[in-house]
Amino acid sequence: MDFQPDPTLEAFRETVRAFLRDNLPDDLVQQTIAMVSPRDAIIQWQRILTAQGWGAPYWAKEHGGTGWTVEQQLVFDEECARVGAPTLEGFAHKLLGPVLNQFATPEQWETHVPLIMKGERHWCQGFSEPGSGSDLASLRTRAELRGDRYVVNGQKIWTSLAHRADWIFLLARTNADAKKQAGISFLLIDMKTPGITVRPIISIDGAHHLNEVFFDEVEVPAGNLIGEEGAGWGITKFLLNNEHATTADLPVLKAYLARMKTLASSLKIGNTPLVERADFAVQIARFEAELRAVAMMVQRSAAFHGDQGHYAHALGSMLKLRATDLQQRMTVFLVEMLGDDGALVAPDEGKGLTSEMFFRRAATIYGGSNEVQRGIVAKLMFGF
Amino acid sequence: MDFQPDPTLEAFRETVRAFLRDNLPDDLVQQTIAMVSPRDAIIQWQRILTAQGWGAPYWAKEHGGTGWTVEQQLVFDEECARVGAPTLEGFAHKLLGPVLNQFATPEQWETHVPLIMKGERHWCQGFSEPGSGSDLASLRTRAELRGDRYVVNGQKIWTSLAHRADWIFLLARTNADAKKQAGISFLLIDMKTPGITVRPIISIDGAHHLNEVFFDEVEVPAGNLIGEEGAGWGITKFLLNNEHATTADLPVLKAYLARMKTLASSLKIGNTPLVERADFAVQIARFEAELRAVAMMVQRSAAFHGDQGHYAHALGSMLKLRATDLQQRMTVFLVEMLGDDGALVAPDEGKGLTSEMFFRRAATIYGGSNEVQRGIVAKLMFGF
Amino acid sequence: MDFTLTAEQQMLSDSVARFIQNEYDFETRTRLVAAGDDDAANWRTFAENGWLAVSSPEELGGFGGSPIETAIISEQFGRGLVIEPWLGCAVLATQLLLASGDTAAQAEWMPGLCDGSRRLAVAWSEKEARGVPHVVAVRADGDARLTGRKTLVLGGVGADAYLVTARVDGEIDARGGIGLFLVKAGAQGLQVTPTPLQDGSAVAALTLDAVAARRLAGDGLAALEQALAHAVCALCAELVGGMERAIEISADYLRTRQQFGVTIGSFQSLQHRIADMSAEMELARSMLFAALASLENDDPADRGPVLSGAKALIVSAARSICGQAIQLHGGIGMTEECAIGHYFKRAIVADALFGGRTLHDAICAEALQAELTQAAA
Amino acid sequence: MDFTLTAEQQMLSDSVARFIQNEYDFETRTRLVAAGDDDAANWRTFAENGWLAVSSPEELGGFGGSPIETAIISEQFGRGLVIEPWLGCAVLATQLLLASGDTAAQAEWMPGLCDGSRRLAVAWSEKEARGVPHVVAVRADGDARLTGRKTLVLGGVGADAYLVTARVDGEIDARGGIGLFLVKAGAQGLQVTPTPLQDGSAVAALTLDAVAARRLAGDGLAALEQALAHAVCALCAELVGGMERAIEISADYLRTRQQFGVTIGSFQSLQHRIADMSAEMELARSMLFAALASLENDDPADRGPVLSGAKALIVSAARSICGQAIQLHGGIGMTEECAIGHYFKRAIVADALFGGRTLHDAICAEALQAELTQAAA
Repeated sequence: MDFQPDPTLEAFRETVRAFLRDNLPDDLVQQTIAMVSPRDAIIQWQRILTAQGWGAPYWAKEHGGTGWTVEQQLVFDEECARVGAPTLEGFAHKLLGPVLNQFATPEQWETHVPLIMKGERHWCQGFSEPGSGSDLASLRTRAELRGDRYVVNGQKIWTSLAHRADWIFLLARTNADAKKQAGISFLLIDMKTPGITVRPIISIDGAHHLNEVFFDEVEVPAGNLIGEEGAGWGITKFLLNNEHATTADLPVLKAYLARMKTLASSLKIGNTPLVERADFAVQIARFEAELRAVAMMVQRSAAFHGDQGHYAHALGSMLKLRATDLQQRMTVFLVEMLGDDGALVAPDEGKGLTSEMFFRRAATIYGGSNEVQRGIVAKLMFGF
Repeated sequence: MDFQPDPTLEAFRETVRAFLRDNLPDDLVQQTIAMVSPRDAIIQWQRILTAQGWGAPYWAKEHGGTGWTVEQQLVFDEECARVGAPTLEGFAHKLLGPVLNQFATPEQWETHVPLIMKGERHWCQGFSEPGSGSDLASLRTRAELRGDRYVVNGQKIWTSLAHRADWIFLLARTNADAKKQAGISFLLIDMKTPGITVRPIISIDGAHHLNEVFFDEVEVPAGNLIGEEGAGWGITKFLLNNEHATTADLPVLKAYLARMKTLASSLKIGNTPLVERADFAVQIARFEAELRAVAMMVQRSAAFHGDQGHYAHALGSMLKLRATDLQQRMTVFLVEMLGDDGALVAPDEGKGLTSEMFFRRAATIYGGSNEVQRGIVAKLMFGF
Repeated sequence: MDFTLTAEQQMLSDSVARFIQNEYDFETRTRLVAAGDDDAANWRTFAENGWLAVSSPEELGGFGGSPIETAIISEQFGRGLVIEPWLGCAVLATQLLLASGDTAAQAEWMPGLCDGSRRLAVAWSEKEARGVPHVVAVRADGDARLTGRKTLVLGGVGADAYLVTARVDGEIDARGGIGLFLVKAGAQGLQVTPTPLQDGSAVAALTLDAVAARRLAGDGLAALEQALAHAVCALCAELVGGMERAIEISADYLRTRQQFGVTIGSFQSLQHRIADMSAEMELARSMLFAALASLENDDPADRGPVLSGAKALIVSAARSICGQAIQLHGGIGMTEECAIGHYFKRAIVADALFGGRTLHDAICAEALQAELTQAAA
Repeated sequence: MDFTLTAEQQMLSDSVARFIQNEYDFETRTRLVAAGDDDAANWRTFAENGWLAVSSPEELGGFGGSPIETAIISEQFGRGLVIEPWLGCAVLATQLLLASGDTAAQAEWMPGLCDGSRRLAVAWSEKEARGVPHVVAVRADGDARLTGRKTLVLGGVGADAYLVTARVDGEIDARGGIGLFLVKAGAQGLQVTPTPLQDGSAVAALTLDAVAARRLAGDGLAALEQALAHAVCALCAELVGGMERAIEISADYLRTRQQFGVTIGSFQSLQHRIADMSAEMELARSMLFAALASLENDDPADRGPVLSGAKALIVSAARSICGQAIQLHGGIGMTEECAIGHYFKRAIVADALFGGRTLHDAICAEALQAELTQAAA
């Protein structure tokens, strides 16, 4: 164990900074903190990254990735967030990508990955269903093999960005007789296939991120099955296990803190900036301290990358518990800092912060609700 | 609904104050905040109260009590606590007394109550057993009727003040065949009866409040049974239902706040009294505000006195949840305020506060643990 | 003290509850919000039922009720998430007019306020006030012409006139030198900009450029503080109603939603959660009673920290409880079409009204410091 | 950064863990506490295993380890609730002697500290210091004679000498004018009063009446701040070990204790509780790592708020977790003979050592204010 700064990592940070300075077009820089960038911006930015050889910053070299260490990936994300670079297409890079790298046939890989690297194929994730939230394994969407095609019927819900996705990866039941988890398979489907209907869900921040997706006799080539029939549950566990360091959203938490500091200097009561009041300063300072701990917890969790052991897995769940709680408390306080503007849909200051705050209520629900995470921790750590 | 101050209540407060001024001997005034007074002080004080006609301040006139309203009782408690009057023998006055008034035969009542009024019979409560904490109904102490006597065998635990009690009221199983709650009876036993052994339990504040009590072939006259055989569970529910406004310990909470204010003025960092620092002042002010809410919740709960309806009962449980949590947070902060002295067994300042703080950890365990209370609230309010 | 509603109070509570149930269900409310304005018909109903006059003195056309009657109505409105400007017009503006002691203005305006034919709104907040009523940058010149900007004017859209605080003297945060002025809607130099709130209601920002105004008699700041005390209690009552309803809705959901083959209400962790939420709500309700008692009984000088403590505790409880209510709903709780999220929105907005939690904590702390300094002296 | 213990670190950790398991079980510890003193044999064991010299430089007889090695030992000691004055003597006093830069004193004392034959203790705290090292009322006159009172001297019972901060100039809370002095045990005018702590360990209060002392070279306050930084990290490591062990003990209890016919570990609300406790503990451990990283890498001027933030967060976590651990045990957790309450006691005492949570929050807030003021300038 040591906590020496890694000079190669600091050098890497400089490389990323220099790259961003030279290659991030001004018109791509976004002002909002955490929201997903517009599709065009994502495509343009993906092309720039790919041209640099950084088209897959989270993957191993053997899969066409940069081969960066997890620490390097965190530095990359942090520096990108700091200057407001567009987001990457996260479903492809962080969720589906690792699945394809691990489970896809060479043909499947060749079909999808190059398009991801060009930024031309955007994805969404079809897991949740109206009756299957925390109890994901109870899902009921069916995929029936008829000849060389699966015919999919059913409904997905809370499908983020389905309305702008080209393809969906989803879980469907291919064997109605098998026990819950055993009959589930992992399929890739072109969203333009006849029989797919996307219906928007407006969330409490007033925006359209979420959707219902209906499948009515949707025909899918059998070659779009990833892994074996019935292997979907194992693939899903692999995928969700990669997710925790991401759900911490560390770069976003850091952006929240930076925003608090800016607001503390610029906003006033009468002539007094908020920061000069001990009551505001102590609250921001506490967030700063807690964030420092969460950041270190992210590093610790990331250092387990690939380890599927109990402790590594539980630590990911614990990180999710603490980081999402912090996200919610920080955004509520940010809105509180805005004063009168915090009540407004279109404030003079702090535009986007209330949306951000409302949206973060979902952080303790998605990616396995925090109640589910507590159950996982109790089971993995203590056998309950 | 109205919140007008009640002039008769304020007049009553003046009466109590005047009485305390004239009748509380200086040598009975105690300095500690909440601890039970020495036995001698209790006896002496009880005699003074009885001489005044205030020997049973919580009971109806028909039972020899003062017939005070619940509001008057709260005023009486508050004024006594404010000047450091000795505690009453709470088991007799608040728990057993109402049971005797409701369920005892005239002979039983005549046997015990006059001695309570003289201060000469002190009680303890034998409910908990080693295997029966939250699951009280699983108790195993047996009372077997042999002729005109019950023979009691078994063990009680967490028996507060058993080492100085004259008698014990306890629950024992009189019918091994009946279902859990149905076979339980309520017995009064003289602690001098052969076969009773009291063994001290030292609690984490280093003090001896608690005991184990062992019963080995203890013979108890059958006339010491309260109510019918098997009626013990109903009596217990009646008794516990009276307990919540007491577990809030409002006078003690008020004493904590007063102590915080004193310490905030007297303790310093360098030359600066703590109260001049916004960081200390805001924490005390928050406690003061929360205490104001709890005090009103006590009044609301007290106003339901006698009502055995769902909401009244649930409100008592909710009060217990909030008041005990506040007791713990206030005492931890009091110790924090002491600085270096907070670490010491025998501090220069704040003697008794650390004991108080350690002792308060039990507040969320006794009287039905807070987990049990949450279950009660969920069941009574929502049918879960 | 008596915690039981009198027969009249019970009738009042029942009649408002009936209105919410029959004429203000969540779908109806959603349509009102989408239309971007409150409903004139509803305001007429409020007036016809006497709700707008409930806590005004009888000699001015009211029913002579106390803040308790206002709280009873507010609590039910909180359960229904009513977006009409009850708080801004019927409570804050009416109480300010009454507190001002300007009998001419009262004679002119009170009948219309009580019968719902006219509305007054209060323009007191500013960007840098953040809940402190004596932080006032808007200036009044010697001819009572006002210049500056006011924010978060509750009920400010469609009001017939505005009660405006303006500085006649002193620095931005001086306690002295503040007057209360009446500005007619449509006055030259007055610009009223509707600014929708997160919770679906509409308030206004006012830009004033040498707007002609009439100064009201009396101490403007003292009158405003008195009116704000009433408004804080009404808002707290509204939030208590909102929390209570959010808990009821969540309990219903726990009873029906199935996961893992059982209703999720059978999970102990969720049972205990909703029990804790209920306990927190009942503590908040107790705090509301303490605030009402203080409003009725205490000197204005003494009740400041009581009301600040109530505002801080009740808004914090509302944010916490309504946030957890979303969590108990899972994904569906995150949607605009589900009622539960809107209770959370109202709790968030409530923090911004009349000063946030941090300010009110600070007011309590300063009062404590003053008390102990005085005791030591 | 590397979170994996090296082979040497693993051996060190294992050897301390073995000592706790074999020679320091809870019953043994209880006997030590009852005897009212720590065990000289244990101190010899610490010395023989090299633990007392682990983070001292090799040229002074140490093993040249970093604060990480100190933290590894502290964590295991925290699991075992060790009452020997490890923190006061082996960490705080040794680091203060090293930081002082007084090579003569180092040459005289380091060998004895490393081989356990002698002990130094640090007398820096005073009634009105409350964790602020530059609040010093004890005075040194021109002949280096010290007068005043020091509190909470960790390892002060049985120490061979004391490192004492005293004021040579200035007001009680002036940053300048503080010297570091060496006072021999038994010196005339020195009164050492053992003062037992809540957690069973024994510290001392020192009363000094014109006690002869030798002033050490160097900036006494800077050296003390450096040593306190080490001590805070060691205390934090100890608390992380304590929390971890308290959670393990609680989990064992949940697995065995029966109520309602089942083990209480089958209740979801308790499962979720212990999961939350674990998450809070792992966050505290992460914070410890951040503190150690800052101690290793940052300028003394920069690490103040990092260490203060760590002290505040980790002590708060320890109080919360160990308090809940008592709750999970029910009545038995309230007894002196059950180990679990003693973890809570240590967490309570830990808040009083080196300044409480409120002070450290304030230090962080002041640093933030300085940072933002500087950025604005």
